[in-house]
Amino acid sequence: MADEFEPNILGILCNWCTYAGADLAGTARTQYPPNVRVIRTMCTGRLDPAFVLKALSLGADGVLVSGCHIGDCHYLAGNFKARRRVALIRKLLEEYGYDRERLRMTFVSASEGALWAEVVQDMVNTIKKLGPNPLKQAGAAGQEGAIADEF
Amino acid sequence: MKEYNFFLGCIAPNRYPGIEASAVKTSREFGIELCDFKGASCCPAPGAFGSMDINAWLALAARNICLSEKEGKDIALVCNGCYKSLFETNYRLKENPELRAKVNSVLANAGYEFQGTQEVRHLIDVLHKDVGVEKVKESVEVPLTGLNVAIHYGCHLLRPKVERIFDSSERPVFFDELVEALGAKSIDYKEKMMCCGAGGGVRSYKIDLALDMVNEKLYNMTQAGADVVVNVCPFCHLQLDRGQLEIKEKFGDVYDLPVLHYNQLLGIAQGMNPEELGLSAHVIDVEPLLAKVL
Amino acid sequence: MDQEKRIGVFVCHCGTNIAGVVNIPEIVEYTKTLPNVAFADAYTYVCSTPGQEMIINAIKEQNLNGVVVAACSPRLHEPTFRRATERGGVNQFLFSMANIREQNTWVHMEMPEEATRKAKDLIRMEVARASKLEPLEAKVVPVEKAALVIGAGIAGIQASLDLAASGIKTYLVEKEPSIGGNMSRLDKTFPTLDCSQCILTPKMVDVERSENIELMTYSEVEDVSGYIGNFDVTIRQKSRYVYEDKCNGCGKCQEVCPVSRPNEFDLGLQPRKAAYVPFPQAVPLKFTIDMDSCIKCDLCKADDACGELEAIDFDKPDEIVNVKVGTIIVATGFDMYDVERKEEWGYKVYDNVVTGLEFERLIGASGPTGGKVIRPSDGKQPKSVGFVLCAGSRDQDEEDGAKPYCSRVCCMYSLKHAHQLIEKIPGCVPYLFYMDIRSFGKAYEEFYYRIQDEGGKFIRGRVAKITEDPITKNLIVTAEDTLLGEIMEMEMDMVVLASAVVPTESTQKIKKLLTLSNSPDGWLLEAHPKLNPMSTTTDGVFLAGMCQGPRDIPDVVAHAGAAAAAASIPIHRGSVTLEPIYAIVDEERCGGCATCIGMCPYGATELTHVDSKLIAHVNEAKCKGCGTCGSACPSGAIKMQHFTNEQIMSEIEAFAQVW
Amino acid sequence: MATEGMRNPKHEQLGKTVLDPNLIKEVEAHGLDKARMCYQCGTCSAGCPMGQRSGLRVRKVMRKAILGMRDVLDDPDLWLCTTCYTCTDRCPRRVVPTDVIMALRNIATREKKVPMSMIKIMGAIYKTGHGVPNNEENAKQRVAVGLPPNPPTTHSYPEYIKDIQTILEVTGLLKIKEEMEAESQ
Repeated sequence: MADEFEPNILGILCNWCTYAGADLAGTARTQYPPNVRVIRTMCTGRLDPAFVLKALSLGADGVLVSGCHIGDCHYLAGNFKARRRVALIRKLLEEYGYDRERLRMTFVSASEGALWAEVVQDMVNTIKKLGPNPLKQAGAAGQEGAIADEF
Repeated sequence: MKEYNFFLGCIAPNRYPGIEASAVKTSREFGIELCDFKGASCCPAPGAFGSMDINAWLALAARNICLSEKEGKDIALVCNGCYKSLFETNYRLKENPELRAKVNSVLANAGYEFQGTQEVRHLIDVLHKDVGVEKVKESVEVPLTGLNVAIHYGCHLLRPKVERIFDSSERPVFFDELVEALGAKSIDYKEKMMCCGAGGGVRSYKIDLALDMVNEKLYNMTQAGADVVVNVCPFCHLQLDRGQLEIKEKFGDVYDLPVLHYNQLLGIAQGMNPEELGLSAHVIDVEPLLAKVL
Repeated sequence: MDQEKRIGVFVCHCGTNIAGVVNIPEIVEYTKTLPNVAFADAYTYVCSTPGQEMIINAIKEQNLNGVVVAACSPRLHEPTFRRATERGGVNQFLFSMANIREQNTWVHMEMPEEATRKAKDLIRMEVARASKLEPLEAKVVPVEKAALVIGAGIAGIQASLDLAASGIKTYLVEKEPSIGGNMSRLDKTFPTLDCSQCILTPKMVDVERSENIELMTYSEVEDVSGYIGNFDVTIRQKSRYVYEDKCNGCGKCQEVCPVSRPNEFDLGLQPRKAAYVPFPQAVPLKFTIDMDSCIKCDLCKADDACGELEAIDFDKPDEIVNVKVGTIIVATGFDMYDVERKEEWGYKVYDNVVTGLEFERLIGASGPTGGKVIRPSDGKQPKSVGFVLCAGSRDQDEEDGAKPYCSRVCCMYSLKHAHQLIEKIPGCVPYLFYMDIRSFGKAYEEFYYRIQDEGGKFIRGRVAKITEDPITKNLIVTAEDTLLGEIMEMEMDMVVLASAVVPTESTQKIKKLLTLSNSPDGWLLEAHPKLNPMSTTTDGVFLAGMCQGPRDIPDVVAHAGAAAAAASIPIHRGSVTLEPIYAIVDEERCGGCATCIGMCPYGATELTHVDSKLIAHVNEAKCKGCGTCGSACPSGAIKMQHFTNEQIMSEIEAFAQVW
Repeated sequence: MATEGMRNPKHEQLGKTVLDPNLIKEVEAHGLDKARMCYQCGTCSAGCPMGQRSGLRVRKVMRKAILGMRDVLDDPDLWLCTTCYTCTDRCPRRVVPTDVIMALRNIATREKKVPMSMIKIMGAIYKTGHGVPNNEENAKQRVAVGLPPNPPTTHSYPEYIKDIQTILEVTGLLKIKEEMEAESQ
């Protein structure tokens, strides 16, 4: 089983809702797969398309962005903007030859620990189906500047 | 012209053909064609069969739906029991992929596969939603003014509410509206939403208790001054009609309350010839009622 | 970059919570190999005093200029470790935290290897982030010496009185014409049987008399902007069509008014005129004209009515009031569940089925029957009354809008109703149909004992259905006495449904304005259900009373007191330190394209002229640091303090280094 | 505590309540994921029309199913439920008591504890495809109302009956019928 593909997924979570929801899954000891590493931002509105492209260019198998439900954003409208950006990036990914499902945005509130565990499980299953990051297969991942990283 | 495969079940075609005949004729008035549903079988009886093996019940019900799927036609029926078997099976197999796979694996042995492409409609629902109370009123030739009707909704039509599409399972009104569209009066009576007692295989397992339930209903109806009982389920119809004879023999109570399926009542209101209503198959004589109305 | 980064990493055992799953020594050794890490160590409880001392000493001994702690969630102990870092002589914003407990060991308990590897990855990411952190100074902002309380039921009243007593100017806004809320509708209160009005009206009068409370009744909060210490609140004072300063509450307008309407205060059981006060002890005792019903016959303006006072003006417009406050308390109370949706009990179908609140009005002295409990159908006094407990509570039927939670007050007020019936109507027998009698409070169980002693009857079974005898209008209540296993069909003269309490509709609007969220049961979400039930995740906004969840009056008063105390702290301190997380525009790079303007819901960004060039500028005070503008800026000209692109990019690079 | 010698062997049975925690799992395997959540409020028993006139107490059936008292499968009252679903619509815990009774009946059927009246209905369907087949007298009635003597069901297209028989065999119901009919001879 050792060689079975274990995806490496980057999580970008908003501090007020999903990050708190993930903590709640912890206090409730809800078990879920260990494939996601989380970066905490104050709001999903902080999502910059470059973050996603950078992660995928360096070999990440998937990116999971998650924040408050629409209408609950601590900063009123950050998640609206993030939702639109994710839709845009997903179109962009297809032009780079990536399956759009490698990037996903979900909405998990501070009281939905169980939902967060389900979201992670579902994302891991999806990425396992898609297989490793195409760059990794072509051995091109990890090169500096694979995608222009200066602004 | 909307075509439906007309699912007959057992008791309508094989005990009260007047229900089948009146359904076909009255629906044609509204541009609904109830076509012959070739090869259909028992729905199978939800109470009896569901009690023995849920999977066999789902598979036999799904077999009937598959036949209609092959012809690409929706199914219309006139019985609450058949409605539970076919509507609920159709609903559950569409909603639950694992259940559908399990049932399809059973059906495969007989060469069928459930697709989930068709709808299952009770004729009373078609009349109320698609045809509408106004159109039904317009189709009346012989207004049934002065007729006190005790409606028996039946259980599987309304419950469990979670899967059903009607307004309420405690105080529904759609059937009352359809009866009053014919000029008759839908009377209120005690325990109106109560079961007729026949379901769940109890009529064949413990007839005395089944009759005791329908006895209470018949008593409540006559107390409220009913001239006729109207239902939308041939099995309730049989329990209410033949039941009165069995009650007289076993308990001595006599009601002589005529029993009509809604299609028959609609047929009378639309001026159908009484011979076409198969009233002679009824245990309780319906002639006195006709005299009152015609 | 400034001088060389020397980061100290402290890995916490957290007893067995972390150490019980991952290999701590292996992690510490790995951490030492990371770039910029000058020191790495582990300890059983880093958040303890000795743990913090370890950090402080390590900073001095190893001459550290950055700290990373790998332990629980930053939402829990980030403040603790920032202070320790500061006490060690390093700027507190050069600290970062790796969440290897809630988001690692606690959720991957059966996978020690993966959890260990994930802990290493998370630490590598935080060290990469720490390497790019810059020193920042916390923003200290003054706090307006005033508070806003939304809702003037007993919760809002108690909170306002406490705030005012501690010398804080308090704006109390109530949408009804009078304060008092649902408590003013009650007759007696359990378990002491105090008359509700007698213990409430003194507090209502205190509110009116308190010079620190500015009371705005028949008013609603329209908009809130700003942040803790500096909330700008817009309040709409709906027009009463009566000048409050001129009206002396004489009530003559009411006498002559020909129009009568069902009085909402009495749940429609008693009429009121178009010119009315909700109830006699209304505070303020000012009349209101219900313009939807008024027929403008001018009788109330005539000499024998308002006459020379000239308090009535049919064209008086609404008024908009703007106030500035430091903190806000939400006390919007509760409504009753629409128990009509449970058709099997026949509410509104059978005349003699009433709700618990309607029973309060019937038995209340100021109620429609002057306190005489009568059957709505024939006005007779009931000799047998059935009480249906858990009417819509502890019920999973979402289709009927029923509520899964226990409403906490119905058992006790049903016992109270039973007592009142026994006392007021000799020979009347109350039957309580219950599943569990929850008499949990002080003197509650003794009260239950007393009611049983006085003759209350208890049937352990939830009522399945109620039918009516059409002639006598008596009700047949059907339930199984599950202790006997027998089906009871009991004829009752009257039935009272102890219906569930539910959140009010108006709370949804307030929730949006204050960016609060709901807990799954629909009540407002508190900061922490056990340790901080009166605060919210929005700094400076607090909750008081039922709006946070069902509770009885003693708990409401305690909760409201706690909210007032919490809300007064920032005000008394006079200032509050805000995290210096806000946007700064790099004027060289900014092309003045104004993309960022559209991004900001707070209007914190604006275009300014800097020597003939159009440059975006961020108003530090208004900016909340969400970062939406930062990542939309096409030329990367906006730097998000403490969440800069470099910091996040370095975390991503560290994340991708699959070692 | 009775001392050792005092116990009469006849009383050996006392205190030997046998509970099978798997019974509720077997019930829930019939697509009823919340059957165990009953909190014994009695709404089902009270509203049950059959309960008014018999010993059927739906709440007691639920209690036995959840505690695992398998003797509920031998209780004749289990077969008195007319499946009117009144209890299901009113249950505050949404455990669908009617389907729990149906599931218990399914388990009883596999243990050959099903009333012969049910087996007879299955027999009719196996032979003709109908639980209530057509007969001479009814065929005349059909003609009188202008319908063909036989409905267009399996009565007119008997070739479909073999599919029904296959399904009954595959699901094991036929075997139960045959064994029970043999035992009852």
